[in-house]
Amino acid sequence: MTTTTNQTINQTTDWNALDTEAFRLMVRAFFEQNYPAELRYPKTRLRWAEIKGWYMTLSNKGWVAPSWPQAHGGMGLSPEKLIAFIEEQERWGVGRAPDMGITMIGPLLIQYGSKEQQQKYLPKIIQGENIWCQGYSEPNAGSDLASLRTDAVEDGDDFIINGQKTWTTLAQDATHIFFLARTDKTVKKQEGISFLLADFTTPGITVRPIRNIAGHEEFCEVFFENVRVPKANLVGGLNQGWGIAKALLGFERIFLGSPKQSQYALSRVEAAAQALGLFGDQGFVDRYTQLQLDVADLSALYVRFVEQVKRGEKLGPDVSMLKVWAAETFSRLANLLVEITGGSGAVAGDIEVNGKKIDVLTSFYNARPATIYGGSSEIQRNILAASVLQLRS
Amino acid sequence: MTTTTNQTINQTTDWNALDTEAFRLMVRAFFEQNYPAELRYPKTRLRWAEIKGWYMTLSNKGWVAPSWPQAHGGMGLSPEKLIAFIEEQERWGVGRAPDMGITMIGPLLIQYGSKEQQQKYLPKIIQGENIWCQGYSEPNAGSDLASLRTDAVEDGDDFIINGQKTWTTLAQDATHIFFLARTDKTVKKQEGISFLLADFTTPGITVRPIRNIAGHEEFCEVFFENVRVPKANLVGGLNQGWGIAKALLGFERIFLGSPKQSQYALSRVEAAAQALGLFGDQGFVDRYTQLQLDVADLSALYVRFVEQVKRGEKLGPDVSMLKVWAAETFSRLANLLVEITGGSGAVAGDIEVNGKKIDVLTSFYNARPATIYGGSSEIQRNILAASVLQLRS
Amino acid sequence: MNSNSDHLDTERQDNRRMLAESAQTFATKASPLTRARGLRGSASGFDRSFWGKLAEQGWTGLLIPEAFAGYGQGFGEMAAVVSALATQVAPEPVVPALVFASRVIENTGNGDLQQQLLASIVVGELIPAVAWQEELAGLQVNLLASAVVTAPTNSGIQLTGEKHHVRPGADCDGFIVTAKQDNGLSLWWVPANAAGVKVRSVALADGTSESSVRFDGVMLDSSQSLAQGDAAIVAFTRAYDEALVMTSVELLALQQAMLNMTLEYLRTRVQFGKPIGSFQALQHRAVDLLIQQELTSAVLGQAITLLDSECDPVERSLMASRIKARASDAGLLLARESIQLHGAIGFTDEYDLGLYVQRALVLSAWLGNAQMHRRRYANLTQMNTASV
Amino acid sequence: MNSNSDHLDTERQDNRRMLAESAQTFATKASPLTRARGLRGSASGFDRSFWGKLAEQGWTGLLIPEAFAGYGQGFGEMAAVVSALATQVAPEPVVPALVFASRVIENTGNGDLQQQLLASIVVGELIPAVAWQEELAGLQVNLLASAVVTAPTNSGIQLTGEKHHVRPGADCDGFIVTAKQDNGLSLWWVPANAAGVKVRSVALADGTSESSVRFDGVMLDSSQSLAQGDAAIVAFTRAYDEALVMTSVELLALQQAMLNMTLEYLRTRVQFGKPIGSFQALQHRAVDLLIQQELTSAVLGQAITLLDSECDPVERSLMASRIKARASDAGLLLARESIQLHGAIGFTDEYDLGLYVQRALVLSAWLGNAQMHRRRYANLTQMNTASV
Repeated sequence: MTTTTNQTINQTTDWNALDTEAFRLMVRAFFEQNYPAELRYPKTRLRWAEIKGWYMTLSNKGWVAPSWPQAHGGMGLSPEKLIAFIEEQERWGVGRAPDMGITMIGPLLIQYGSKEQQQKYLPKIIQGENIWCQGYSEPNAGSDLASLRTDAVEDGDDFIINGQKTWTTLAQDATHIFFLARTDKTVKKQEGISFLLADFTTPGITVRPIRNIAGHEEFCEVFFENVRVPKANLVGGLNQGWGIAKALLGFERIFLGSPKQSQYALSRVEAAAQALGLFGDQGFVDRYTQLQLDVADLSALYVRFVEQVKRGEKLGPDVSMLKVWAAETFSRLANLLVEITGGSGAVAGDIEVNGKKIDVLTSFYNARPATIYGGSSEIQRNILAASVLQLRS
Repeated sequence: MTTTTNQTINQTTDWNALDTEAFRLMVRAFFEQNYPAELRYPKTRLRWAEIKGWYMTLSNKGWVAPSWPQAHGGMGLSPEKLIAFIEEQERWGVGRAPDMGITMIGPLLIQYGSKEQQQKYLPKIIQGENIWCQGYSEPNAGSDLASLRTDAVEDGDDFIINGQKTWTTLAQDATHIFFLARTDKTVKKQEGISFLLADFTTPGITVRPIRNIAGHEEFCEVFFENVRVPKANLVGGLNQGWGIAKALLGFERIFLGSPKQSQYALSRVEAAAQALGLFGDQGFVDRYTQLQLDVADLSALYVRFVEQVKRGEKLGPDVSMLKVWAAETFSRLANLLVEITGGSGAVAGDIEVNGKKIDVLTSFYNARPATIYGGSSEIQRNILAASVLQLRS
Repeated sequence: MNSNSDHLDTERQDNRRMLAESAQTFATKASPLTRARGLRGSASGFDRSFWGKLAEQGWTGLLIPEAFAGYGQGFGEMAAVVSALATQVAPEPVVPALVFASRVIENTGNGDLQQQLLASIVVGELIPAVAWQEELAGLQVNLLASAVVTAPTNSGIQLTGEKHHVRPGADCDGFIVTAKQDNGLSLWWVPANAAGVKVRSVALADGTSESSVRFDGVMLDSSQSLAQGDAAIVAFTRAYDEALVMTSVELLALQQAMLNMTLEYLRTRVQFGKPIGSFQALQHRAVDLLIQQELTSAVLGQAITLLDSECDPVERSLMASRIKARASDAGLLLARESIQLHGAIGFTDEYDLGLYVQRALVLSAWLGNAQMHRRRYANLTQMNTASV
Repeated sequence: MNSNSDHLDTERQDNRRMLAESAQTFATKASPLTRARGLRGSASGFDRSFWGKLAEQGWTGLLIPEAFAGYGQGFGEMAAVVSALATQVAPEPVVPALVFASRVIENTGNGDLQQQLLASIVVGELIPAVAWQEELAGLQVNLLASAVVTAPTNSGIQLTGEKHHVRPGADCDGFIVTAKQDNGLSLWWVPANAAGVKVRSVALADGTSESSVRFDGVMLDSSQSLAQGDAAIVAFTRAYDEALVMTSVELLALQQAMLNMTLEYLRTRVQFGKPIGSFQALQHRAVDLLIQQELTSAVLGQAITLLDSECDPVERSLMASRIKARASDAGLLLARESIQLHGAIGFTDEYDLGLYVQRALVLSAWLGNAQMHRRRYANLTQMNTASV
């Protein structure tokens, strides 16, 4: 890996000085020229083996951490530039790498980590040597995350960890995990939680992939059995974990409400309908148009929040409405796709509709976690009711 | 009023000995020959002045109290016969008279009333001399009926009543009211309630009609200001009111879930669609068919509960699902009617669609209370969740 | 398209904000809900003297260019006024007369007539209406005229036929009539008192009225012609689309008023020992109303910006139908659900919620309801032409 | 119509209850969910030896008249068996072979062929399938054949074309093929191993398969003809409608299984210190699922009674499409909402909910989904004829 030289060069470029449109076109051209065609618009999350090449391409270019400060090897993009960067990724159908290092633990260490932690971990994220995953959820702590039970007991210079994490995205590809553990059982449940880091080579850690009903293994269980984690791996102070984890909820939340997933599903419905000759069927056209406008109006709402971020304003709890509408619009589109393909609506894999290949059930399956992960539609509605509508429970 | 002779004759007829089909045809013929044509399918509740003639016709025939025992001047119908009787009313569009005397207080006095109360009140209900209304709801006791505040304080041989009832159906046409009042404030709220009767000529009672947004006055407020009600008007024991009121929830509850209102709205949609030539519009036909099947399937569910009643079984809390589906199907039909009539969908009163008269907003307005009164859809869902699904709050 | 609002200069943004505030202050004071309530079912359904106050505020000429003695403001400014009045359920035909009719006139080419009509509108003397809609046929909006035709006679041109859903339904001074002519559509100015004009007023749910207007061989001369052929279609379609967006402004204001009343009720109404707004099922339904309101608001922001910019007519029509569809559906949903979440009280006439509900019924239907505008959107997408 | 069940004599009602109980006992024991899980994606997707057990139970001949060595039971009895197996997600093609195909054969007139096929079905040796569906075109179900035609040749009759969505998709012994002929529809029996038959198996969501079957000039002789013309339409339509109702029986069983699992989860899963089933928003959604399940159940009761009575063919088709529409929509709704109410666990393969969800996906699509059956219902209502 000979990335260092390149990075040093790029770290000095002031991307924010560029006109946003010029920046956008530059990024677009790079994606179009360099992103592997066969990986465009992946139907499921890509595995590290598939996307590693692209990660390293970005790393070599110095573009792998667009949001990080240049001092740490990032591009130091302003919110406006960062949004353009991500919009161009979505536009070209660039797949998500296992990006917890870039989007989550990196920024967190930059803000709360010690110098030693920063020096130890950040370069290896940039270089693609360490792949991180996030250990928050547990079997009995899903929507109610604060009730987590994974135990961290002090023992000399270490914590001894026992417990289980679940729904850990792509843990089977990770080298490290950042996670929440209970370090004090005597206080209110949010107050006894610490934020820790662990290397997967530490004895006592087991990773078990979970197969989903679509037949994919995007998520894992991670088991900790008497795992020794050095106290040096504590981030931001004992029992401060809950606040730190919450602080990570930055403006990236709007991407949970991006219209891209719905737009892609709409394009699948359109393709199927064209192949089936349904645009002459008023019954179909009525329903298609309604969903088409649901997607268009989702985009308008999305733009409103994006503008807010661009103006440098913080996102409020109202951004939750974006995720609710995005996920549920996507789900309605997936239902329509199943419906119009009739008997083929239950076929696994691609179907051929009058010569056109369409994967019907991918949207149906993808729509299921869309309303569950990242805060289920129910949790988002709770947030909106309490924090926006001032309706107290 | 020369009703007595007829009644005596009819009271001896054993209607239940007739074949149900023969009974049905007999009832049908009577309705068709005697019910005033101009009152068929009334759009709103009929006032006493409008329906009195019909009430007296039934009274003279001995048919005004189909469910009461013959000993009290009723027809003594079995559930099966009673359902046939009511179905024929619905089939012919026979309007509801102010019928709280027949359907509510009559059966209640027969079951819980004293001999004196029965003798004093029942004949006058049969003869159309007393018109009753029901005073349950209060401004602060709607869905939460048990929190009612109307006060009944013992004073010698009387109770002195102070308080206010609301949503009292057609109180402006009534001569008497049966109502719930608090007789003990020191116990749990359901346990301190008594069931009382009052004559509207008693000093201190004021009735004020409430106009609804459709411009009608179906409901009233009833104010009690130091009203003296004799203790003889207490039904079923002091502080026993809650149990008595609940006991009134008999199998008549299924009529809250009758498909007739939806069937009528469907016929309005059909008429409008015919006039507008919409049966060649696949978009309309798709939505029409879906609602048509919602109504048809409602009927199937209704029949299932009717069969249960006919077999002499008690209705369980699951009957609530009938009311939810009936009211919400009706509401969806009302929405469709507004939608297909376009610019005319906001016109007050009848509109003429290519020569055909259609009252669009009547269904829209009627659909509003349908999901509120008689236990709102939300309360019905609470009941179903708790008592059928065993989901505890 | 959506970024124009970013580039609005700060001064204009400030002015717009001040206008919105002063419009709201005026409307709240001069048009309390009791006024709206009292005018329901009255002869004209609105108050001509109040119209004079609107003229005093300069709002009757707000959109009209300075060349016609108006104030030459944009739709962003007009929206501020429209929204404030809608919040008070003011029954005056602001959008029908000052947007729809006024903009048709402004978009057409008859200089003398145009000048004269616009000048009278600015000072508040003239309340015009557009008479364009004919017998309902199917779920499409049809901007072309067919029933009303003009036939040259010895003495001039004759107008015959009937128009429906004309707002204001009474106390209106004249009509812009769409008519079929050999060369396509034509637009005519017909004073309300012209011989052969018969106005039949029809009561609407909100206590205002619309009218069906018969033209029985009304004699016209060329001085009454506003536009012919393609020019007529372009002028009419543009004004129609602008009226759709401004009607959506009213619908959003109604949505907000209904949601606010409902939230207030949910927070304060106690049943089973706690505010009913603490019940999760009701909370989630309120959230769904919020989402619809905010979708309306987000799309409306883009639509107003578009109206104030140079844009492709088809793009404008697509946006106008799109926002009218969303605003109408959301308006009706808010209306139904607000009543449901209130329970019985929400259905009573004396409670103010009904004022908003009834107005929402009227405005969601006016100029074509949600379903009709989704179909127009679909047709425009397929045809990609501005002619319908 | 609906009152027939009242008049079922008590003995038959008792027998039916006993059959339902014994079928459920058998299914639970002989076909645990682990069996269904293990067979997913296997060569045939089901277990031929289990078919033998069904034959031992007498269920392969349950519907077949005694004249054909069957047990001559009604659809009420068949429903008890179908439901019990569906509850266990048994992958065997009971409805495709023992209702759809078997009833086509029974409804047709070729005595020898009929006798021979039915006898083999009764003993569990023959698993037939109906090959009728062609390339999808629009949202209608089309019971008439077009792609497959028979042409008389020197040596006999030739069958050419392709059929889709044939269940079972593998390990099937022969096909009843609908074909277009001069005199309308014709029905043919084609053994799976006949020359020119090419079966392409397609994996379905639930781990079973369907097939696309090509007939490349398959030679037929008249002994393979099951029915021609109107008789073919009548026989086929009736069996199709019966299969719709019995598929709805399966869908109801799946709905009940999903709702039960979901309720159990809601009662026991604790978050925020209480069972999630105590949250009102989730309670109300569970109630909506209950209502859909009970609507399915109520209509299904009427539909089964109708199948077991003499009735007008159009009435039967209307009822069959009506129940398939309700059962399919409710099945999909239950599937989606059950996953949602479970949260992440509901989406995992190792949790049993997915077995029901995937089967519901397959059965709601099979023989036409809800939307297609609503359209068939509308067409039948308008045409009032039994031919489609």
